Amino acid sequence: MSGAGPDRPLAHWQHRLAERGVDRQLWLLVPALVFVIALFLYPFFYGLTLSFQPTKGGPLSDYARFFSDSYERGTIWITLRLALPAALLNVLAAVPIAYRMRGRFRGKRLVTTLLVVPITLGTVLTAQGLLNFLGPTGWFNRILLATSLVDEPVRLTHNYWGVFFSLVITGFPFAFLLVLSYLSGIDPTLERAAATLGADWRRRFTRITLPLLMPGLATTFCLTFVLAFSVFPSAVLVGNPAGETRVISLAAYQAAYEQYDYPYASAIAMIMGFVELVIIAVVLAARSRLYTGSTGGKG
Amino acid sequence: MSAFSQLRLDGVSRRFGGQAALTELDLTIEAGEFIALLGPSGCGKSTALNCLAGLLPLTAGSIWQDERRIDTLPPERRGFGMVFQSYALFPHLTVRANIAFGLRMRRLPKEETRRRTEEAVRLVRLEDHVDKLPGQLSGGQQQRVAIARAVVFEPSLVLMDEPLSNLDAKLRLEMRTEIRRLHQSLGLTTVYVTHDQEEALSLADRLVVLREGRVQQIGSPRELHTRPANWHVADFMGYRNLWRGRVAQSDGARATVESSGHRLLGEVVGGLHAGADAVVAVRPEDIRVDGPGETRNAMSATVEVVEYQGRELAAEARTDTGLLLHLRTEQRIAPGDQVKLAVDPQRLLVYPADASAETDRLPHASGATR
Amino acid sequence: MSAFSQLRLDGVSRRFGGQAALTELDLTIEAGEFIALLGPSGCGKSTALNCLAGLLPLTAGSIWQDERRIDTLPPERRGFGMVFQSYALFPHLTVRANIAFGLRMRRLPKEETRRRTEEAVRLVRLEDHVDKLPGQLSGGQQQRVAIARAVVFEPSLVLMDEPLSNLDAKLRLEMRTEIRRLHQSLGLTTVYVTHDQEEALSLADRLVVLREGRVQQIGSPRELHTRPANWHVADFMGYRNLWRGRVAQSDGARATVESSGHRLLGEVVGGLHAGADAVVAVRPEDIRVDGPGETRNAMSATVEVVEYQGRELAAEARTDTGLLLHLRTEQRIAPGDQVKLAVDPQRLLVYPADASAETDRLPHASGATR
Amino acid sequence: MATTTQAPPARPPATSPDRRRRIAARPAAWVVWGVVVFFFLNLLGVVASVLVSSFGQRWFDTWLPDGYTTSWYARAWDEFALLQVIIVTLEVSVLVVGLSLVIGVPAAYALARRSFPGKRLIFLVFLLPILMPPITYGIPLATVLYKFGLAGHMSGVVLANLVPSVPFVILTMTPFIEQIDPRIESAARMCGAGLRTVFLRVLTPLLVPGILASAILVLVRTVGMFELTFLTAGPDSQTLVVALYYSMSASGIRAQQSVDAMAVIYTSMMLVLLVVALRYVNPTQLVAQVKDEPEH
Amino acid sequence: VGCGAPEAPGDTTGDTTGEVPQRPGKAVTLNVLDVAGNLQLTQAMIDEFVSKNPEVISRVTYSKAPAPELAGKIKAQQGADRVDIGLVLTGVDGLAAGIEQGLWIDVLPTFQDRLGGMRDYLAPAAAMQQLAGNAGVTVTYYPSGPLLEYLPSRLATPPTSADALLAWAKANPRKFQYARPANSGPGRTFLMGLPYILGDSNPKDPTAGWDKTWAFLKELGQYVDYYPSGTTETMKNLANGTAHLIVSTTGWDINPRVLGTVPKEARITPIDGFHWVTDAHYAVMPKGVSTDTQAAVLALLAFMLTPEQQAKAYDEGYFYPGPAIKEVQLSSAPQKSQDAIREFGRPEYDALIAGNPTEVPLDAKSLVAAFSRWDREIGGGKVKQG
Ligand SMILES: Nc1ncnc2c1ncn2[C@@H]1O[C@H](COP(=O)(O)OP(=O)(O)OP(=O)(O)O)[C@@H](O)[C@H]1O
Ligand SMILES: Nc1ncnc2c1ncn2[C@@H]1O[C@H](COP(=O)(O)OP(=O)(O)OP(=O)(O)O)[C@@H](O)[C@H]1O
Ligand SMILES: NCCCCNCCCN
Ligand SMILES: [Mg+2]
Ligand SMILES: [Mg+2]
Repeated sequence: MSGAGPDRPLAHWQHRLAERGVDRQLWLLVPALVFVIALFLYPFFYGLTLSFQPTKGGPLSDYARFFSDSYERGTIWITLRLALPAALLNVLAAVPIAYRMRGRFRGKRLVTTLLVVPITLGTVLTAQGLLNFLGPTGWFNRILLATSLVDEPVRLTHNYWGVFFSLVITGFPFAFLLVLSYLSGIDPTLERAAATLGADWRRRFTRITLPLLMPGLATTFCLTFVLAFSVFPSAVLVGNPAGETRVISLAAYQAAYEQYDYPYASAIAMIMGFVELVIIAVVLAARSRLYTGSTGGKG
Repeated sequence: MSAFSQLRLDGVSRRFGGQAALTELDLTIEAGEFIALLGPSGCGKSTALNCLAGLLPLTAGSIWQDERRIDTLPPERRGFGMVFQSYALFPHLTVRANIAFGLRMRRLPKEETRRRTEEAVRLVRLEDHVDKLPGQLSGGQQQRVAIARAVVFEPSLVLMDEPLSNLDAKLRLEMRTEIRRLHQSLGLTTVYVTHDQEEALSLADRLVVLREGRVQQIGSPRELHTRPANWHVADFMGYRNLWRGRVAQSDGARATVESSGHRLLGEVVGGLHAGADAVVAVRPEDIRVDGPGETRNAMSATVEVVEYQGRELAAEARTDTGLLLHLRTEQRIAPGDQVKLAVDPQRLLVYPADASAETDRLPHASGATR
Repeated sequence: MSAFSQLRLDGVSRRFGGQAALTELDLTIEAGEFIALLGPSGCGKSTALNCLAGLLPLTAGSIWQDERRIDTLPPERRGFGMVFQSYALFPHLTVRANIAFGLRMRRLPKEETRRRTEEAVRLVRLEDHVDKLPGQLSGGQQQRVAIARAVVFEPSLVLMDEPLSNLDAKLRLEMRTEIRRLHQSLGLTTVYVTHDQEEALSLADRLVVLREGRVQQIGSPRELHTRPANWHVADFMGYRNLWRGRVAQSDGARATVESSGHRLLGEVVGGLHAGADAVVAVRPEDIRVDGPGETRNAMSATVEVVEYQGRELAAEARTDTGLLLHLRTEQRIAPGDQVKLAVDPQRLLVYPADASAETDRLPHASGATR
Repeated sequence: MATTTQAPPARPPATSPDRRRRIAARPAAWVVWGVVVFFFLNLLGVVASVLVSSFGQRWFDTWLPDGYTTSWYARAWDEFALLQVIIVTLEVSVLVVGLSLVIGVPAAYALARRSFPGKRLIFLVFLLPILMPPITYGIPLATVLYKFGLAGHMSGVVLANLVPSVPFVILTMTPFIEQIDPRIESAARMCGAGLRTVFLRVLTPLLVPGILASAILVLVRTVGMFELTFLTAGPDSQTLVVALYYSMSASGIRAQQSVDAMAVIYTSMMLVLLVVALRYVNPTQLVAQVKDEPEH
Repeated sequence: VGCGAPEAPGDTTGDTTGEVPQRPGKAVTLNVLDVAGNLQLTQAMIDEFVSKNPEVISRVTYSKAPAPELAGKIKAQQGADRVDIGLVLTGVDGLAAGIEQGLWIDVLPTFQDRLGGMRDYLAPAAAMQQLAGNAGVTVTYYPSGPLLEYLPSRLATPPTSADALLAWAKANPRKFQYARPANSGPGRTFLMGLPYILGDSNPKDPTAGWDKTWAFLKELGQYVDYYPSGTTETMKNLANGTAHLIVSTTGWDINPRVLGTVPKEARITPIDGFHWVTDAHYAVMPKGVSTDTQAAVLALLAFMLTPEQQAKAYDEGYFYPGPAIKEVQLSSAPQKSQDAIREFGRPEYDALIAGNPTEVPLDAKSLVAAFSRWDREIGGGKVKQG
């Protein structure tokens, strides 16, 4: 211990660490870290090593195989084309609706519950529902035909749109729930202060609420994006899995479970994780430059 | 935004659930006036201000700006500036950006925004802190940001909710002067909530005293100071010595009040006839400590507590009849001293006793002061 | 929790990034003392309190409770109570539950918790609001909850950060009395941050004046009031009239200071020899308004501004040599009046001028007061 | 207080603050609600078409099925011994949600409140399990769990599902914790509350909306997590999703309606869990309720 | 159910390598995993065995799962030396995957003598058994397809040859459907059957020997709207009129009509010159199960391969006909089966089965290659078209 010498005692070593942010509160990380290290890191590195041990060729040949084959490589773009717009839409649509849901009004709880309930649908029911409802003989097309809006059923399933809708149905409530909760943590007094400074609702929103909500939105986007990026069953069920919705997880799935080529599947999955990581790193880097402190609501 | 010549509150009321926080406030504010809302904690001052700002919908009544009804307008269309009791600074914006916010909303030219923001920063002495976030400021610094933010766009009406409560005496005095100066030089109209009577007295043209959501008195500082409308206002305005008695004689303007042995002459406020129950109110600083010879309007007492307060002493003395009196004096007295305490009849106010529970709690001459 | 006989701060310092908020605070607090930390906004008062509480790690120095080093203990193990400047009430708990929190943490018996909570509620006059949430209270009510919460578990040391700043004068006086009473009857040790000198003077046994993170003076209220250690402290302690001059004569204890024409006699604080630059400090209430005949230690001046402040007037008068003086008087003067302003030599303090930029900003006798 | 006063008739009544708000934001509100209603109508169609189909005897090219039956449910119930499966699913999801909160929230707290060397690396470690598809680590994970005798029954299923759930909780909770004023915690500690108590008595109630949101999301993900559950489950610890995926994609013949019925059962179970959750906690609850605009 | 102390699953205890006794030392708990939908046909057999032989199998548990993940699950258990699945019922795909990864115990020739029923396999079932090498035991068999299915109300005269099919599809664009072969029994049967119908050079070599087939599929693909990801969907489309002609098999013809998901009046037609591409379900034992369990499973399989038990495989036409061994009459099947087959079965099947050659499906490697090529060139080709 640095103790009290004859001169000015130095700060205790605990304080010096604390100044750098290291103190006993970091113990809180330990259970989660131990857990992840014990149950995830080993299996993950196993998978990672596996991806460098292809059934034939050098360590990187499975990666090379993926990138040299346009049918495989194309899955990255196909997946991004689905996941990015869907995640963006989910987050962006959640914001105004959640914004409307602040304050109190009659029926608020009902509307909230209704908006959250689709979260329970699950991919299978959503897929079946989309096929039934939007299919060529489904109610949607029947209504369009009956009202003569179209003279031939509209193709909304077994293509890009089917998967997109399913990503929206399963992803939106998810985004909404998070955004709504993040929003409830922002002190409404701040908006009122902005109002007295002459900000109309629009600018109150863009200048005050939105910036304070941004960190939460970034996280929400990341999570929705990850979910959308790993879209699998719906890409098969309501999409066109050999063609325009052959997403990257399908490629990995086929490698693993149809061709039983686990090293290749691991390589594809690693590529998949890496692409996600790049997008998320961009978003989180942007997030770390935002204000992320107290937003008053709870203090 | 729009200047006006008169702002009229007409029966403005606000309830929270079952509880009335503000009841039928009628008040006309002339352009350029400086109004202070004064009253004990929880009396409805902030509520009144919030109603005026448009942040709380009224539960009854209306607000008129000249001939235009404005209580239906949202806050941003009223164009008033406001300093919040809790500051309500934007936590993600720097001091500079917080202050510039109102100007930005008005889309002033960049250069002007910059200039006026700098000016306001100087006004509140925060030159060294412009780039900090609110979370990095001390309490008083935050309060100063809130003030600068509210006045920088020169609103037609400025609402201030205890804007100086977290500042030290010196700075408070300086800011007080600045606020008064701003008010005059920019031709603002100001409604100012404070719990500090001295602040209210020195700043405002007119004071509104609230109690339990109801207006007790509206008047000039001098009126409030010398002639509180009832004993509650007197109590609030610093008449710390209050006791009950019975009117022995009254000519309408002056009355002699008797309470267990003492007979004191004072000014009547409100109607009082002989035999009525009365409440007597005297400020500590209006009690003179005289030599033992003095007898006019005087009581003999024993000094109990003496507190050093700079040049003056604050003391408590108990009269022979058991009444505890607060006084302030420059004389060097000490606990145990026998003194005569005298009050000028103009400084001793006599009120009718109302039938409130609070009245019952006041001491009769023989009882402990609250 | 653990009582102690002495608390020693030894070179306690705290920096934020590059900026020093508190520099080498040395202070020994005896058990049972009431210490007030005083100083301008942003001087480091809250920082000092937070360091003592354990909420901010020190960047240098140490804190000792008797022979035990406590600056490494987390706040909850120090057993101190604290009133936060921003209240920091638990928004999800009712007033009652907020106040009872500390008792619950100590696992007192249910019955005792209830009883002591009720007592604290009565103490802060919130009987009617016990079941409200903090968001439903007025600012002053919130502050009172914060006070009750901090003292209810009778901590060995209570830290209060401007606990009365949002209360009205009457309630503030009452709460002040209560705090003092609590301090004594519970045998607490209290460190109290305030910007209100009067509050500090009347409550504390010792005052600590900070400026820019450094201790300026530690002393009894009377010392602080009558003998501020330097002109900055004098400034802060209400010596509003400050101007520069040159020492004409000095005998070590008294000096005559000359500044453009006037020669005034005063008490020397700190060493001063003839010819040195000096700063003169006088309180507004120590300036007497005398008839034009008076000449000893007097200046003739013209009244410029008069402000009504209850029994007294606050006025500004400009001397013939151009110096603007603040004064308080009971005499009825009016703008334009010619007066003689006199100061007792014991009330006029003479300080060595230090080489700060602030000193340069002080008026020479011929200049406008700040 | 004096007697209650009645507003004299001459006083203009206060306009309904309700209407005022709507006027102020009319076009935007209109669009928003319009979109919401359209979304709901279609969603209703999606859900109803599955629901109707699951009760339909035969449903070919018509608006509604030819006849109605509950036999699809009865079959599914028997074929998969669904009672047991549902009980297991409930137990697993409750355990996973509970444990992941207990492990995840403290870590989220440390990440939200502290900045310390190595924070980015730790963040990455927590991010990976969410990013990586279970294909990469599922089999080795199951092997590890089998090795320690944990897989093959519920503990394995719970542990495996915690792998993505704990990081998920950490990621969702971090912004919530950032929002809370640290002075509130300071106040609690000054009242003598240790870190644990601060968590239980102060933070948890304030974090309720966040905890609820992330609990619901973890729940949804857990109930829907096929791979990890399948790989680690024993015969007595299969969850509903395994049965659902089987009915949907196993080789062999299966009526469309029976898949629909399974999907409805799956969704109903989630719905029950959700409604129970929402009954006890309101996701929109503002802790500083009254700072919110008052109810009109 | 606690999750604390794991109760040791039945099979992990005990010897896994030694001599396999005739009967288990003590009754075992048998965990059965079905990845082929085979339990629909065989669960009644297993249940009967267990009730008759409690001293062999004291308790049986069933789990069902999609086939592809099977190998992973077994690998995980074997990697940890704790295999608790005693019996896997699988189709050709799961079987082959396991063989390639070396997951299964070689039942043959070691235990040949314990499985007397294997001597009575139908000829095509015996051919299917060849495919299993030494690892699996064929428990049910059906000739499968390819067949075309249609509703006479929508399509009076279906095409009956490959050319006619192409012409019809061209004339009725988007009305012909088959599901993605990798996900669909009828789909893959159609794919593997085409080389025989078209007379390709080597029907067993999709890479080099299927020129006509690929060309045909490509041309046909122009008139196909999309390829559903499962047979169920094609059936639904047939029923609701979105498709007028789909690919089917015997089981997919009968069972959906029994279930009511396809109108009863639907008809089938063979394509001229077709060969049956047969299909079967297998029983396999993962390596690492105890010798006691092996003994129990062997006893069970012997029981399942008796004619009385095989008769249960008629089911409701799910795998029509179903039995893998000779001389199993419908009349000895449960009454429910008999009723269903009598109402929804087709008399013409007997002749079709007798009158057309049978072929075993492709081996696993070739099949994966065929799927992969189909995905890229046929399924994936749809994107570029628009
Ligand atoms: N987190 C922080 N980051 C940077 N600077 C800070 C931070 N907290 C406080 N400061 C600065 O440290 C100085 C001392 O702050 P402190 O809160 O102690 O002042 P104070 O004496 O309590 O003032 P007041 O009376 O206005 O509350 C101020 O200048 C303030 O801006
Ligand atoms: N949202 C609310 N719900 C219920 N009661 C409330 C609410 N807001 C304020 N009140 C009550 O209304 C009364 C008036 O509150 P207000 O804030 O106007 O007081 P104030 O005069 O500003 O007091 P202070 O000087 O302490 O700030 C108080 O008794 C308060 O408890
Ligand atoms: N055909 C087998 C379907 C198995 C479903 N796997 C689901 C993977 C989800 N990521
Ligand atoms: Mg207030
Ligand atoms: Mg402070």
